[in-house]
Amino acid sequence: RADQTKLTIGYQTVVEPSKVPQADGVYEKAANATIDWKKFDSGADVIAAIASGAVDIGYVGSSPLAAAASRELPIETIFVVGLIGESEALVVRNGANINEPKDLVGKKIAVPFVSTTHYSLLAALKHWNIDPKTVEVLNLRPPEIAAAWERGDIDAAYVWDPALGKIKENGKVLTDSAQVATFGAPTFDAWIVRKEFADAHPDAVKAFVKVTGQSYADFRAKPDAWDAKSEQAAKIARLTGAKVEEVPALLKGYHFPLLEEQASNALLGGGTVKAVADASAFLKEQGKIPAVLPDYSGYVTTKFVTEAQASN
Amino acid sequence: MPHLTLENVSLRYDGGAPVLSNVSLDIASGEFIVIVGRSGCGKTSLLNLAAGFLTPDSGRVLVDGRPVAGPGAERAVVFQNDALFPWLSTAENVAFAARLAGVAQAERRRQADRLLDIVGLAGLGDRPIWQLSGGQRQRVGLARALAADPAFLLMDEPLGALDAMTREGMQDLLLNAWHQSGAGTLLITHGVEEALYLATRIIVMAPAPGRIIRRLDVDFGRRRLAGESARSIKSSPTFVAAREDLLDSIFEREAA
Amino acid sequence: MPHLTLENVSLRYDGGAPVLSNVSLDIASGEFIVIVGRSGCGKTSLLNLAAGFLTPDSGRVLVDGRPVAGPGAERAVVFQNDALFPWLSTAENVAFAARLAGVAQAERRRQADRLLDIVGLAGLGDRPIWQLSGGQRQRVGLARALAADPAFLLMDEPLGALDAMTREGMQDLLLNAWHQSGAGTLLITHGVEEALYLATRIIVMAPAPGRIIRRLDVDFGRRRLAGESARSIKSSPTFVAAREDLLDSIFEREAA
Amino acid sequence: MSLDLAEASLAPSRAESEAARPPTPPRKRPVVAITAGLTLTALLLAWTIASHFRLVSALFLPSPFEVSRAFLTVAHEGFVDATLWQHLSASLGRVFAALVGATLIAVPVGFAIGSSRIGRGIFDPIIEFLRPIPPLAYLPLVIIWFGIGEPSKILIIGIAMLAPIVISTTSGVKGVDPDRLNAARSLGATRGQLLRHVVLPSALPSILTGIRIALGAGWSTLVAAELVAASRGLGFMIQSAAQFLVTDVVLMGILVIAAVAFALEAILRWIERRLVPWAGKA
Amino acid sequence: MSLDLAEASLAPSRAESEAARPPTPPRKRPVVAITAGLTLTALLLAWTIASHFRLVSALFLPSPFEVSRAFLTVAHEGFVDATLWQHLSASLGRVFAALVGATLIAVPVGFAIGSSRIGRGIFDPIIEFLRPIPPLAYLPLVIIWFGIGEPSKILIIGIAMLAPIVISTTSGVKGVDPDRLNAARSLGATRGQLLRHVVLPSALPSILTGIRIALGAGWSTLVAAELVAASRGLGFMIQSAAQFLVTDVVLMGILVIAAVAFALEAILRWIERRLVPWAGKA
Ligand SMILES: Nc1ncnc2c1ncn2[C@@H]1O[C@H](COP(=O)(O)OP(=O)(O)OP(=O)(O)O)[C@@H](O)[C@H]1O
Ligand SMILES: Nc1ncnc2c1ncn2[C@@H]1O[C@H](COP(=O)(O)OP(=O)(O)OP(=O)(O)O)[C@@H](O)[C@H]1O
Ligand SMILES: NCCS(=O)(=O)O
Ligand SMILES: [Mg+2]
Ligand SMILES: [Mg+2]
Repeated sequence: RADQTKLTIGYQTVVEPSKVPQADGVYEKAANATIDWKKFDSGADVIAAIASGAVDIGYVGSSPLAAAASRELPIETIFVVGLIGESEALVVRNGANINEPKDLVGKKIAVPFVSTTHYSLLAALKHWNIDPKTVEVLNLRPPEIAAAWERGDIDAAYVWDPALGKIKENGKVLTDSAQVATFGAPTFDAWIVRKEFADAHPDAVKAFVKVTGQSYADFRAKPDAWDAKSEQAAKIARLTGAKVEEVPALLKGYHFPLLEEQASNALLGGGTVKAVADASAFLKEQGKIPAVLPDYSGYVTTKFVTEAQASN
Repeated sequence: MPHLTLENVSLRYDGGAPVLSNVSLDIASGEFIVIVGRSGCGKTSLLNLAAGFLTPDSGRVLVDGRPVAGPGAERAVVFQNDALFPWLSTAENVAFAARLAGVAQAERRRQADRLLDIVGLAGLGDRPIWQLSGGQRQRVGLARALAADPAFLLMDEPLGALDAMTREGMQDLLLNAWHQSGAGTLLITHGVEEALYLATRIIVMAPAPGRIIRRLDVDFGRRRLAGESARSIKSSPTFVAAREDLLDSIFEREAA
Repeated sequence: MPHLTLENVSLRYDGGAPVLSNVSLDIASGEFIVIVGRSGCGKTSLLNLAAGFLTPDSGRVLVDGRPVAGPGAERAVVFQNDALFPWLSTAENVAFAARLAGVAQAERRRQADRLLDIVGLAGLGDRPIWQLSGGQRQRVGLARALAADPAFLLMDEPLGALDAMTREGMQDLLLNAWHQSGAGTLLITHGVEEALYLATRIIVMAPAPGRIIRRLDVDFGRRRLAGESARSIKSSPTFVAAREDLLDSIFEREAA
Repeated sequence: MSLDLAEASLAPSRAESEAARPPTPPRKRPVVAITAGLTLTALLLAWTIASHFRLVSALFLPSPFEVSRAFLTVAHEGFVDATLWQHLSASLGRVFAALVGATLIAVPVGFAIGSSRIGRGIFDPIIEFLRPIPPLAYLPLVIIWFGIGEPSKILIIGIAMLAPIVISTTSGVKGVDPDRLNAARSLGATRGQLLRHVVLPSALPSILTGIRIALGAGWSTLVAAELVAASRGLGFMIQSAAQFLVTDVVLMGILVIAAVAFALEAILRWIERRLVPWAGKA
Repeated sequence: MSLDLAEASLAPSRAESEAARPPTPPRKRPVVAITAGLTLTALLLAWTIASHFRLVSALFLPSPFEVSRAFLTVAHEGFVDATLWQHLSASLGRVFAALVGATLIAVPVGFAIGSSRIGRGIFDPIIEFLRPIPPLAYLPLVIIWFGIGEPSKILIIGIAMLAPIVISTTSGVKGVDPDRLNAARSLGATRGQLLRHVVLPSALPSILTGIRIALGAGWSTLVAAELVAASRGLGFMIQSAAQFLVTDVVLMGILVIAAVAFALEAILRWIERRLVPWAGKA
């Protein structure tokens, strides 16, 4: 079937509803495409893969998205996964003698660089008036964080599941992204597409958005049906590596917007652009990126959500 | 009769002092010319000019009156360090010129075997050359040079690396090869006895700049070819006297 | 009078064929013994036994009747490849034994300068040895050996790597050093003329297994010390005859 | 520490005499072999004891038994979605693809540098500039430029192989005995014939040595290349195992990597002996 | 491709004559220098044009100007919480710490292997086993054993440095001219004096060469060591920059790494010339 579109999707191990259609092969059917699903440990790796053309659609957090947009990487945000809440948290090791934020000074804190947790950590430190140079911020991917934690190499880590679940076993949460959002630094996850690909295969992208939106709607319709014994939970656990009994709770870590909410002013219709711009400004202030753009609206599009909704 | 002529040649290496200054030399078929002289006096440079590996800064190198432009198969060279090709068998080394000319394998082999026979290495054609002794390798080098049936044979200290006994044997081989091929021969050596024993004419060079300071006709080699023993030649008073005389020229010894 | 004696020594290297078989040799002060023989006949092995670098499988090595166990300062060695220490200056090379003995720097320097003077290298004490010519280096090696004022001087082809002219000069230096120090001297050479010119006694060795096949007393060296010119000695009929005779012994030449 | 002086002083002092003499005397070997055997036994024993009596936790030091079991398990059932054989062939595939590419580029470049002044002018500065940079320093750039797929990994490995082959080829070409060139010229060789009949065979031993060094360098780099976004390969396997703290697989992987490196070196040396038996002899 | 035959046939054919002759004839240099200059200019020009006219996006190929600006910015203001100088000194610090450690271990081990049969028996199998394993293959194991801190990074770099120094030292010690040993012995040297006055100075050039090679190997490994859990260092800097897609800092970092590698090599060569001026001469 040579006429089929070839689509490479980079996903992360975040617990969210679209893992179910992914597991069921729904995307392939809807887009009439052969899909190569690639697992990534963090948004920075997804961005690198998209930059080099190796991945067409990718799952990234707001921080890698802002960094990429600021570097004028030709991408568009096509679907907002949702605001990050308790699903990303800063955990401190039991016995590391960290009881309040200022105890972090001089400690080793691991984060995956560029990711939303990196961003949240920097924002939290700023909120607590802690100079980032006084703590040792280490760049580790989530699986490396889990291993380093087990060995006792790090004192704290700001990360997501499944690594988060592991380190909580002998650590306690100092803060999480829901709280950091109240410090004025909200983070969210989103699906992005390589512009070149979107121009060439708009139908495939539309189908992707539609299936994703449908899965969110399914979950929002009956969140309690996705319990630990459900087949949805089993599928999600298999693709993400999370423990199946924790999946229901993890699904509550986000607020998942429906397809019809996507184009609203709060999200792709305006809020997302502002959020990306804010995030970029913060990254610039932190010296992580050299410049910000005057306008980020070119990196967000409502085209696909609108069309997908229209075709419903 | 073929003549290889150096006419007033001078040479200096890039930017350096003159190495050869106004040297003239003629080699005819049937002659065995031996060059002696102290280290660095320009012997090798002279031979390289004759071979065509170098071009003189002034003066000319002629074969039968025609200037030469580079090496040619009529002037075969035998090198001190044999310069054989270790990736080829002994026979293929000998037949290298034929190989370049595209001669077929079987014919090459026939040619090589004939020459190996001449230099006393019959039956060693299939040996890798790195399994031959130093003396045997020099014979292969000689056979390779003779293979082209050259009009001239140019040899730069071909026996320098051999031990005393092997060397004596090779001297007789050279005499025979020269006698039978009739090639005009130019040989460089540090061995004064070797020079006297082989040459029809000895050329003594002096350094800084390299030049010819003496030409000396001798005939001990012909005595050897006529059947006289090496021992009786080398201990004859004329030989001993010539030897001392030659050493004096080379080292400009003050009579102590 | 010191004697260095090898008594019926035999040697084989691990598992190999015998290299020396039942060799006896005595070196007394004032003697200049020269060993000649074909390559591989065991000359170096013999010298290494005398120096104490090797131990014989049977037989004994004695100094004044007492068996030796290893090298000793009374038996100084001069090596073919000079074996100098390139990280030390010329003077420090000469005074190496003093350095080992903990002699102070200034005293070492005095000693070195005296010896450098003897070997004709006055003023070169501060030179790195890698800026010396081959002949100069051999002189330094000789000076280093003489520095210990040894009873015996053992030399393995010390002039082998030098060119003809330098070599002639060094021969006279060796004669003088031997004459003045009075050390019993053992020298290995491939040069038959060199042997005749220097020796009081020539030892001819033959290979497989290494053994002494001839001992020959000569006195050309004493004639040189008495003032006769090298040239007249080397072209005298007795010298030429002795030379041929010796070559015959070494190569067991069939009279051709 | 004792200085084996007897041994030292027996060694022939001149190069020529080397050929005529038997190899190293056999009488001395046992000492080395026995000590070596004892050392290895002692190490293995210490390892077994330390892990068996749990002096060190299995997390840190699995026993030799556990490591061999890991070998069998991974060989049959696999680890991180691929069997040992699949990991190994992924790694070997990358290294050989890189080797072919690097050789095809580096040998002609080496010839150009070694045999022509123009060639030296063009390529020498490039190679001299690239040579000192650790190939891993390119890693991020190569990822930005070429992505995280196979081409990037092969490219990184290939870059690591380039310099050794170019340098060896160059030195092989430059080191052609001028007498051999002159000999061929006076036997009538044209320039093309010189290159084909003299320069190429003369340089062959150097080229092969360069390839052997390059394989070693490439194998080193492979492990690093697989640290990033691989889904198969020995380097990926041990890295994943380390993240899950499956130390027996880590140790097993290291042993496999060592064995492969050893085998590659041995194979190349064998090829060298076959292809250029004269190397170092004439 | 043209074969510079004239040049080849002028080269002296015997080693001894080398010393007496002037260095390479100067008349030929210009061709190489001019071509080299042209090549470099052409490359720089192509780079400038490609980036200036945005034939390639700045994300992939920042212009030379942007790269130099990145150099100044990072030198003054820093990147990922440290200035260029701090990154550089973190990296250099690791390499030198590893160098000191590796030298302290490797030189005595090399002496033991080279000078005594027992030593060879003990250490040779260990070194021969470790040698072919790419140091990066140890990385996961070292992280499991020693964590992700500085010690692990230094250890990884040190391991990469061990084999070259041991091997060079061994070959230096084994290569001591037996005549020199014999000379010293017949001048009355004891075993200790032999080691100190003959073996050590004889082996010094080899040891220094080993250290030079080791520094190169260490510098290569450093970049990989810093890929994991560093918070400072050149390798960390370029990796972070790549993750933020700050390509100008990536390129700048590669150039700095190249320059440092180049400088280290040059410094070591200078030290060699100073410390062992006789090397290769006698
Ligand atoms: N390629 C070269 N470049 C520069 N100078 C050279 C070169 N070849 C030789 N010379 C110099 O030219 C002079 C003559 O050298 P040549 O090799 O012809 O001497 P020779 O008589 O053959 O010496 P030997 O007896 O040592 O072989 C010497 O001073 C030498 O240093
Ligand atoms: N270390 C060694 N191990 C084994 N065999 C050796 C060793 N040294 C010498 N031989 C052998 O012992 C024999 C005598 O060697 P030796 O070096 O004493 O001869 P030589 O007369 O000095 O030779 P040359 O004139 O070439 O110096 C030779 O056959 C040689 O191959
Ligand atoms: N929560 C998503 C993680 S990252 O894409 O920001 O790395
Ligand atoms: Mg010459
Ligand atoms: Mg000898």
